[in-house]
Amino acid sequence: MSHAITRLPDEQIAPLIAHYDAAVRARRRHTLIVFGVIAVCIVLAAWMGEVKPSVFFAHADRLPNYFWSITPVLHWDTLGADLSEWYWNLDHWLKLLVDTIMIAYLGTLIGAIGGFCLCFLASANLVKSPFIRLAARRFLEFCRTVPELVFALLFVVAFGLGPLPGVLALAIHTMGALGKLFAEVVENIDMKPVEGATASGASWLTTVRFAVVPQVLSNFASYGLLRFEINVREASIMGFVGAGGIGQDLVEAIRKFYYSDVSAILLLIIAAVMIIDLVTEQVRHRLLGFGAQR
Amino acid sequence: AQDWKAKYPELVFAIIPAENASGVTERFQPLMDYLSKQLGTKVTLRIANDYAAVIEGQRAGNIHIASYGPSSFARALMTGAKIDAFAIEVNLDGTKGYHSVLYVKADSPYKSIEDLKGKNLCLVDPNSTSGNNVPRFALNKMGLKPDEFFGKVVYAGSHENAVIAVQQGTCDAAFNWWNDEQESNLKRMERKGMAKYDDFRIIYKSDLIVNSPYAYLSDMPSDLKAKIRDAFFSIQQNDKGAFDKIYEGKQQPWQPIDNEAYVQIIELNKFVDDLRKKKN
Amino acid sequence: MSRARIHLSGAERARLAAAHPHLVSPPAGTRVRTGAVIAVLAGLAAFGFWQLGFNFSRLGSGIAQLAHFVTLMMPPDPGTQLPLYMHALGETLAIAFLGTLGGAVIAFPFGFLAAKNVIPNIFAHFAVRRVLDTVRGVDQLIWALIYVTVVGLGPFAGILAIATASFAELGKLFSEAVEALDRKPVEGVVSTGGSPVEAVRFGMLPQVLPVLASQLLYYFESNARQSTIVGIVGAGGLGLHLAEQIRVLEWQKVSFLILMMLIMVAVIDFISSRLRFAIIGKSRIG
Amino acid sequence: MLVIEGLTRRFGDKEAVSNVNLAIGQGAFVGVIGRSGAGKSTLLRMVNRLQDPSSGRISFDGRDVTALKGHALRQWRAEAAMIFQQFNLVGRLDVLTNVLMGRLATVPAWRALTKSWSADDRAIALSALDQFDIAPLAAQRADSLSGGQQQRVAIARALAQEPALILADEPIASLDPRNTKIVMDALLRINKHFGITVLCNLHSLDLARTYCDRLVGMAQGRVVFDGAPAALTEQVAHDLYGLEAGEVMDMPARRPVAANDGIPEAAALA
Amino acid sequence: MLVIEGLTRRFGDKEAVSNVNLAIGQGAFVGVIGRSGAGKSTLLRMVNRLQDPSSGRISFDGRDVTALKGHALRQWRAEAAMIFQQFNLVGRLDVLTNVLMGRLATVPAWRALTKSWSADDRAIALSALDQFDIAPLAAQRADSLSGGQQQRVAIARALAQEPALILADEPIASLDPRNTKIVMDALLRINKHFGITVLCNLHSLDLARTYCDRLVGMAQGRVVFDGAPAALTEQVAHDLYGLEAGEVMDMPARRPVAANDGIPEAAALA
Ligand SMILES: Nc1ncnc2c1ncn2[C@@H]1O[C@H](COP(=O)(O)OP(=O)(O)OP(=O)(O)O)[C@@H](O)[C@H]1O
Ligand SMILES: Nc1ncnc2c1ncn2[C@@H]1O[C@H](COP(=O)(O)OP(=O)(O)OP(=O)(O)O)[C@@H](O)[C@H]1O
Ligand SMILES: [Mg+2]
Ligand SMILES: [Mg+2]
Repeated sequence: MSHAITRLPDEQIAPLIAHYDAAVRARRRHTLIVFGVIAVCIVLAAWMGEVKPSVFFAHADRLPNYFWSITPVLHWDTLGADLSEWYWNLDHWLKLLVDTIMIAYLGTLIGAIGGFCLCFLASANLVKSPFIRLAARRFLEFCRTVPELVFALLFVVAFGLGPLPGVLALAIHTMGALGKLFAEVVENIDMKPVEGATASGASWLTTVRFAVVPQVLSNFASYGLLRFEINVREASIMGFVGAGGIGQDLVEAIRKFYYSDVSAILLLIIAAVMIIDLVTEQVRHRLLGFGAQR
Repeated sequence: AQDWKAKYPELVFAIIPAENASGVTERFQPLMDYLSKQLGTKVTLRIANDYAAVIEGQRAGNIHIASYGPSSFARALMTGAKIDAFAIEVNLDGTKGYHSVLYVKADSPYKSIEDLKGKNLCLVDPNSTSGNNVPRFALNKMGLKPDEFFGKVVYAGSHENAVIAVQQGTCDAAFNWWNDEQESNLKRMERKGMAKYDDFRIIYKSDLIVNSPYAYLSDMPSDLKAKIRDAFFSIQQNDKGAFDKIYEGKQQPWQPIDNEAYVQIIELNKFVDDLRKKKN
Repeated sequence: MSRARIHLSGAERARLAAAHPHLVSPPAGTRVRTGAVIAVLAGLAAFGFWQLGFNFSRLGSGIAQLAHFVTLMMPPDPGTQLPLYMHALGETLAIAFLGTLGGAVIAFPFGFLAAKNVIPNIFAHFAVRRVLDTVRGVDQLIWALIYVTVVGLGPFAGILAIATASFAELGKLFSEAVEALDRKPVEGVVSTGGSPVEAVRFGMLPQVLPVLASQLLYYFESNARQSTIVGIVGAGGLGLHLAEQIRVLEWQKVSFLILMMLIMVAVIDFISSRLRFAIIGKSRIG
Repeated sequence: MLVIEGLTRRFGDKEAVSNVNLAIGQGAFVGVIGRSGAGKSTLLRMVNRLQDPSSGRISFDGRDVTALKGHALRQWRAEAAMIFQQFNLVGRLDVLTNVLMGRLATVPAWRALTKSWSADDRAIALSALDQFDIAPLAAQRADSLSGGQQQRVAIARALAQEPALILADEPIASLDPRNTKIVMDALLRINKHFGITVLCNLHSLDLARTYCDRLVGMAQGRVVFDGAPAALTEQVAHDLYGLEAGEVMDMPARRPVAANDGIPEAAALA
Repeated sequence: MLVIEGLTRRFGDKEAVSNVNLAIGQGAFVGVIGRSGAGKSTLLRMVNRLQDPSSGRISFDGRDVTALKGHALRQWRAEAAMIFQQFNLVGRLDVLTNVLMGRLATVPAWRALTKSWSADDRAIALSALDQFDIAPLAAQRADSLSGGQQQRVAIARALAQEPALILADEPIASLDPRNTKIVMDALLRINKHFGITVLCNLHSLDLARTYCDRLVGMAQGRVVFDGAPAALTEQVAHDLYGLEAGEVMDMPARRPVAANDGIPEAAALA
């Protein structure tokens, strides 16, 4: 009993295959066109961007050089002394690291609250009025398009030096970026609960509160956490407005070629990124109910 | 003897836009065309926003000629880049440098640095020659420890920010760059409607800081280097337009220079480097 | 007219209260938890304000200053530099495009390698994630410097630096998308005798592709906006001009450049939402 | 008394519901039957005002429902409780909160937004759950329940609205036979106990015959049958469904006679 | 001949399946019944080796299935085709490709990964679809089909595996009554026509009685009943489900006697 299927005679198969192939061919043509366009874009961009792979491969051996040069020499027998020499400024750097994280935290928090409030107004499935929706969308777009640099500069002039302009600039950018992502999440929700709430007489606000927020909260949190990590790194470029943070010291070390400082600070930042990644991964998995999924 | 042409089919000329420069591409392109013609090799202009990139590029031999700020050139020498300064910018009055000045508000009572004890001081950023290194060096010479003498020492982030900080009262005094009565950061801010020149008063002016040099790789063939120098110093005769385009008539022709002239700046950098580990 | 009024007698109330005490009287548990989370978030914020030495007194007077600044920006005007800016725009787009694409191509396999449901081995998972963390943790300026030593100044170095940065971020995002996949189709493929590679190819790939595509498009947009790395290593993208014009206080040019970026992003946004829709396709359910 | 006059709804060119006239008395259990696409859901959704009519009028106890707006509309929706095929619960909220959502129209906004329900509302929600034997599940997440339990939660939510009318849109289509019985019994109980009108879309003729006092048959947006279940002959069913009557009836009660009969394609095979 | 000896599977402390012994002859249609959580799914998944047994042995025609690995394991999975409650199709792939998944175990990897299926494989897949009247849908995306159609695609995929054994895990639980009939008839047809053994988890006793030759009842991981459908008395059903027998049976044929009987809580309500 080897066969579980009675094969149709070829005459009968042929038209079925033909029909299938015709349908697939249309789709494939579509795909080919897309790939064709992408290929053309690549060629154009490579020309514009002066891409020379041969140069890259000819000198690829220089890739690790920088890392070699910043690696300090540690001797086993004087390890303690060498380490404390390497991390001579640890207290200060740790304080800067905390500053950086706080700047990122405040920026993320304020931005996320703003994005949270605006994203519902920007969602096509919740707001019928195209005017409100477009206004919200354009505003979010504006917030994330104008570079942080510009905002930071304006705020420095307005609010004076210190971390405030940095935090505000980060917050505005975060609001724009998160607002867009949040709105996309909201547009992908299951509308059945929304209908359920509406049908029982809930107002717009309560519908959002009960039928939408519970559905999106975990996604929002995971986007927010991701943004936090990005902002921790971004907060470093806020240094130029006097916002301080570890990034400023790192850039100074790079520019003044204090090699051992570069590696010391770099390791601190990498450690911070790893810790944040580990923590956010845990939180995300808990939110996704990853453990429960079997 | 021109076998270097095979080895250098293209020369890269790197520029870091100075603090007060705009339209760098437009202004330097004629110079590239001129050099290409004079050297018979294509000279490509690259503008980098960070001199660390230029220094690394020169160390790797990817950048053949570069213009530097004085401090960053000194830094390049200190990190072992094999480069030689060969030309220096000259001001209209024939001097070859600029100054770091200390501004206070015109209506404030401060007359000298001593009056500023316990007040807030704005520096520019830790990398700025006129906005940080020279001031610290000078204060040190006066026997003052900035972090003890002043109430607070703040990095403003840019020369403009430093001026604004004084205007707003965040700082009582700020260091800034200053060429002469005609050209300084404050003058430029006045032209843009951001500050009034007469609102401020200078209470200290530093020694001359040597102007920016042009430097090339030491390992290049000597006849190539000679050709480059020739091209630079004969530009006034061969292509005055190209030169004027760069400085808009605010500078005299380049003059020869060598690394010797920057020893003092290297000293300055070393002084600042030493400060760092003592500071905390 | 009758409505289904639910009148509860005292006895009935008492019975319910006795049977479900934790429900009739407000449940403290979740409320306390929510309250605690909010308190912690707010407390951290307060600590942040204190740690950073915030000065709120300026907030009010600053707004007026801000308005003055905005007037300096009006109207947007490129001066004589429009052609230059257009060229910069093209360069920015080219760099962002290749950088994002290059990063995504490398990130693609990592997305699977770093996903727990593809490589269940904890050590492998841990190692791959930490590699991505490290690459993300190394400052962009450093990547830029490294590529300058390899390929010299120019847009190519910018592309490589952007590709590296995008690789690490997209790798993380991809892996999270893969972890959030629906397990059922994968099981369907395995149950027919498909190999693990085939399970990934047929069970996972079609599911993640739309998600990856939308993240890719978002990164393209974001890379086009942030051309800091590009400026550092000597490609004259829009960001470089912007920084320059800010430095020389040409506010009208600044606002013109911002306007250009706004339009660029709006166009990218429009095209990418079209593309995303085409990739996701119209699925009729129910 | 629910009165529907000349009710029509167009989607583009298509009339999903055309010129429906119905008068439904207090306390009736009315089944709406018909093929897929006949317009059953659209009819019910218009009564709750989830969809607006293109023309026509709905009135309830003399009040014009079609003209309502804002607060009054929300009050009406609370009165006309809707039960959906897919339950339309919020899966991530607990069962009690889902039921409490039935009270939203009567609760001040600040209370709702902060979830500080009054003790009264809680007691009502809990007693609604208790009536369907699922009060012990009150603290669980709604999506952790089985289909039948979820639908009972949805009915409890409807009950918490203290409705004057229940609109049930194929409430048992996603349920297995056992849960079907539980849910239909629950609806019947509400109908009899409170004397509340129930308007219920059903796919299954057998069920409609079992539970309803009156059947309304729809085809292509029109009402083509309106009468007691007994009046629904095989012939009418045939017209309604345009199919062999046997096909619309539910599962066969016995095993297909001979296996081979079950394979009409057998001839085409090998 | 499928032989299961002492099969046990533990999750943590819990024995989902404990010491199950069964011998199932060629061509049987066996229904596995039992409450939710009884271990039905786990049993079937172990046979396909989607889950590994904690102890015990499964053998098929003398071959030890429990010991298989790598290529041989994949071959076995192809032989023991699985049909899932949620269909487990790849929604974004077209129907034909989904059916071709059934050929993966016999197709060289490069062919599969590049989707260059041989003409033979395509013909087989199309024939399988054609048997369930859905060959014209071959080019559509799987997630654009209705539930009943999707389950038929899943069965076609199983057939394309040319299996010796079909394992169906509640194949009709997400389907409406009409599609239920279509799908169960399809399984029956395969069973009778090709003589392929079918092992099918079912919730509904009526269905199990209608279609199966033999029923296996499970409770708390153990087999508590094994015999012909006729031997399944009300009493056994009671034991199996731990409930009133009436409750596990399907829909009542007639209307509940008196509505008030359905409202035991009536007294408690005002
Ligand atoms: N929002 C809508 N937009 C366009 N057409 C719609 C919409 N809602 C319903 N229709 C169409 O109106 C007709 C009636 O739909 P309706 O859902 O009321 O039918 P139904 O009797 O409930 O069918 P089913 O048994 O499938 O639920 C159908 O042809 C449907 O395609
Ligand atoms: N991967 C797993 N991890 C932990 N426990 C599991 C796992 N799979 C099954 N179980 C547990 O094993 C028991 C048997 O589950 P199984 O899914 O086999 O039951 P079932 O008879 O198929 O029930 P249902 O009718 O609900 O599908 C249940 O208590 C279940 O919670
Ligand atoms: Mg409907
Ligand atoms: Mg199961």
